[in-house]
Amino acid sequence: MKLTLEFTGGMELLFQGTKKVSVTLPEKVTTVKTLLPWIRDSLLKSKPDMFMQGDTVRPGVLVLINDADWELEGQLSYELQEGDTIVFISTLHGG
Amino acid sequence: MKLTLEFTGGMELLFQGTKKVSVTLPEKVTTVKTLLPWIRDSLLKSKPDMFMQGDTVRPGVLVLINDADWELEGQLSYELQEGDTIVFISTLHGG
Amino acid sequence: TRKKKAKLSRNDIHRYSRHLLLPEISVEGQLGIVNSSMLVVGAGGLGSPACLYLASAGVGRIGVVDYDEVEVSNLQRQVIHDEERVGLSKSTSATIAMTRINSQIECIAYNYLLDRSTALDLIKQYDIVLDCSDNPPTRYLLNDACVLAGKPLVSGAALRFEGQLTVYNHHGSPCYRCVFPAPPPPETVTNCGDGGVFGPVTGIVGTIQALEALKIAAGVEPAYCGKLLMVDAMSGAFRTIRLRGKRKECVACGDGATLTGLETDYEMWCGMKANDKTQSLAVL
Amino acid sequence: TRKKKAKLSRNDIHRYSRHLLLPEISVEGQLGIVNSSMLVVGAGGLGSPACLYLASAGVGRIGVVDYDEVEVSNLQRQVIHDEERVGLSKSTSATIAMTRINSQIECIAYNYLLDRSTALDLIKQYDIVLDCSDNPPTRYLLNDACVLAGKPLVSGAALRFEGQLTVYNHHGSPCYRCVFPAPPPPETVTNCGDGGVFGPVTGIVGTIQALEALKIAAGVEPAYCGKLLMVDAMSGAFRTIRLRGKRKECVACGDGATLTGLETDYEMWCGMKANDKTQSLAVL
Ligand SMILES: [Zn+2]
Ligand SMILES: [Zn+2]
Repeated sequence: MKLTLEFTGGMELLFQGTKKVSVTLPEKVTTVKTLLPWIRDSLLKSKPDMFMQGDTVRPGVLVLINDADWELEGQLSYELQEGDTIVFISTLHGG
Repeated sequence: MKLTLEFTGGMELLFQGTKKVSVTLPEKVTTVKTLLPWIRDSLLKSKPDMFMQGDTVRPGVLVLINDADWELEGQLSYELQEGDTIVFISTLHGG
Repeated sequence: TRKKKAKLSRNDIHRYSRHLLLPEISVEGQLGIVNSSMLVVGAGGLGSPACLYLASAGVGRIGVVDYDEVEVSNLQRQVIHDEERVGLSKSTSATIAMTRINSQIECIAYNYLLDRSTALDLIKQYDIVLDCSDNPPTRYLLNDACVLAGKPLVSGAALRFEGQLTVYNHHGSPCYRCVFPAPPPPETVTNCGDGGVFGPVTGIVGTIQALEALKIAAGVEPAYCGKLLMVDAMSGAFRTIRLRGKRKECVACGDGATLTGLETDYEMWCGMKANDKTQSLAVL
Repeated sequence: TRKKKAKLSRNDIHRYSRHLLLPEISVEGQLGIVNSSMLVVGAGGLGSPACLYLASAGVGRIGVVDYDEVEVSNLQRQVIHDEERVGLSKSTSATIAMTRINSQIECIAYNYLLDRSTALDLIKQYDIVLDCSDNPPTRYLLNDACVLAGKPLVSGAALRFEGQLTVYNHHGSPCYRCVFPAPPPPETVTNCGDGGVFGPVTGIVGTIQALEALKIAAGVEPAYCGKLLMVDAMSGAFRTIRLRGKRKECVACGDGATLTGLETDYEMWCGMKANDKTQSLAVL
C-alpha cells in the first residue's frame, strides 16, 4: 500500500528535514498502530523517544489522517487506505 | 452536467451574496464560452455589464478552473467536465 | 467595571466608519467590540500585532500580561515596542503604544508572570483571552483558567517559519487539554530564542488571533473553532484541519472533569519553567 | 548610494539573532536583508504592517510614498500611525515609527502622489517594490515602472473581509498587465472608504507582503511568484491558485512589448483618479 507521510512543526527535523515523503508499506502494516513502529524503525535515524512513547506518539504530537485529527478517525485502530495522507505535527509553543 | 460555481472578491454581491452554488447545466452548455451567458441569463438578477463584456468576462475579473487561472486551461474554449469548480474573482484594489 | 455603551458616539462613528460599512459588523458588531474586554497574555512576537489590531479596532478594555522587559533582540519582530522603550516592561510598553493609537480605550499593564495565584482572578475580569505566550506551563495554566472561568481562548504559536492557531473552549470546541492531555517532554520544546523565528510569521499569527477575537466580540462566528490553522511561511501553505470535539475524559472540560481550581503545579508537571530565561536546552 | 555591508556588526548579530538561528536565513540571508532597499507605495492599511516588519527585520533603506495625511478614521487599521500624528503626512508618520523601532536603517518619506513624472526614477533607486496602494491607476503605473526597471513587485490588496496577494515580474512570473490587460470599469472598483474593510485583514495581507519581500532580499524563493493568494477572513479560507505565465502579447513585458516609458495617462485610461478623495462613487 502507498501512503504519503508529512512531518511539520519541527517533526521534520527528526527525518533529515523531510517534510513530505511517499512510502510503500509492507503488507503487515495495515493500521496506524502498526504504522508508527514501522516509521520509527524504517525512517527514523535517531531519537526514537522524540517520536514515540509506548505504542503511540509522544505527547505534543498531533496526528492527522487526511486533514482530520486522528481522534476523529479511530486513532491507533484506523485502517489505512491506499493513498491516505498521514501528517505528524509537533505542536509549537513559541511566541 | 453538474458544476460548482464560486464568486469572490465582491462578485458574490452580483448574486445576492452567494459565494458558492452547485448548478446543473442544460446539455447545450459545454464550454466556458457557453457557460458565461448561461450564468448571466440564469443566475444574475441585474447589472449584466458588471459580469460580462462582449462574449467574455468584464476586465478585472479573473476566472479559475479548478484552482488554476483559466488562461492555463484554454480560457473560453475550455470543455467543462462533470464536477469542475469554476471561480469568478473580482480583483481587489483597496489598501 | 466599565459601563457598557448603549450606542456609538459621534467620534466612534467617524473612527470606526470602515467597520460600520461592513454589513457583517455594522453598528451592532462595533458596539460589541467597544463593549468587550480582552486579555493578551504575552507582549512578544504574537502579542505585538494582536495588541495593535485590538486597540485600533476599539476593544474597550485591553489587559496585557508580561513579566519580561523589552530588549534589542525583541525588536526584530515585536513591532509594538521600540528602541526608546528598551528596558521597560513589555506590558507597559505595549499599553503605551495602544493608548497612543486609541485614547478612547482602557489599557492595563500586568507586569508579572502569570501563575496559579493570579490567573483565575485576572481572567474572570475579561471576556476573551489571547494566548500569545511562549511555553507549555503558561499554555496549560491559561487553558485551565479559561475553562474554569468559561472564556474563549484564542491560541497562537510560532517558531521558525511555521505558525499554528486555534480557538479553544468556545461554542463546543475542545480545550488545550482535550487535544494535548499530557505535556510534551521538555527536551522536545523549542522556543524562539533557541530555534529562531522569521519576524513576519509571528505577525501573521498574532494578527489572525486579533481577527478571531474581534469576530467573537462582534458576534461573528470565528473561523478556527474546532479547527487548527497551520501556516508554513516558507512554502506559503495555509492549511486548516478539523480537530476532535471535547474529549469526554478531559480532566478540565470533560464529563467527569476533576478540575476545580488551579491546583496543578504547571511548571513541575511540564518539567520546565514558564520563564524562558531559565528554560532547559531544547534539542528539537 | 549606500555602501553594502560585507559583514554584520556585533549589534546586528545581537538584534537579528532570531533570524541568524534559522538555517534558511543565517548570516548570508540577514546580510541580504540589511543590504537591501525597498519602496513601499502607500502607508495605509497594507503599508502599515509592511513597514513595521521591514524596519524590524533590518531592511537597510526603506522608502515610503504617500500623498495623504493621517486622519482619525485611518487609525482603525493603519497601526503604524497614532493620534498624535493625525494631520501629519502618512509617509512622514511611517518613517518616524520605523526609525523609532530601528535607528540602524535609513527611512525616506516621499510625501507626494506617485505619477508618471516621478515613478520610474524613484523605483530605480530600490531593489524591491511593495504595492500597498488602493487604486487601479497607481497599480498599473507601478507595474509598468517595475517592468521597465526590472524590479519585483509584491502586490497586496484588501477589501471588506477579503485579501489578495501575488509577486509580479519576478523569476518569470507575469506582470499585472499580463493578468489584467484592460483596466476594470470604474463603476466596478470599490475602495475601503466606500466598501469598508475589517482591520486585521489589511494586517494579514500587508504582513505577508513584508514576508515575501524579505524572503526575496534574503535569497529565499518567495511563495507567491506566479501564484495568487486569496484570503477570506470571514470563513478563514486561505487559497492559493496558479496564475498564467507571462503573456506573449503583454504590452509591458511580452515578446513584442511596446512599453518604453510611462506614456500612458493612467488616470484617463482607468477612468478614475489615483487620489481616492475624488474617486467616483463605486457600486460594486
Ligand atoms: Zn478539555
Ligand atoms: Zn506582462
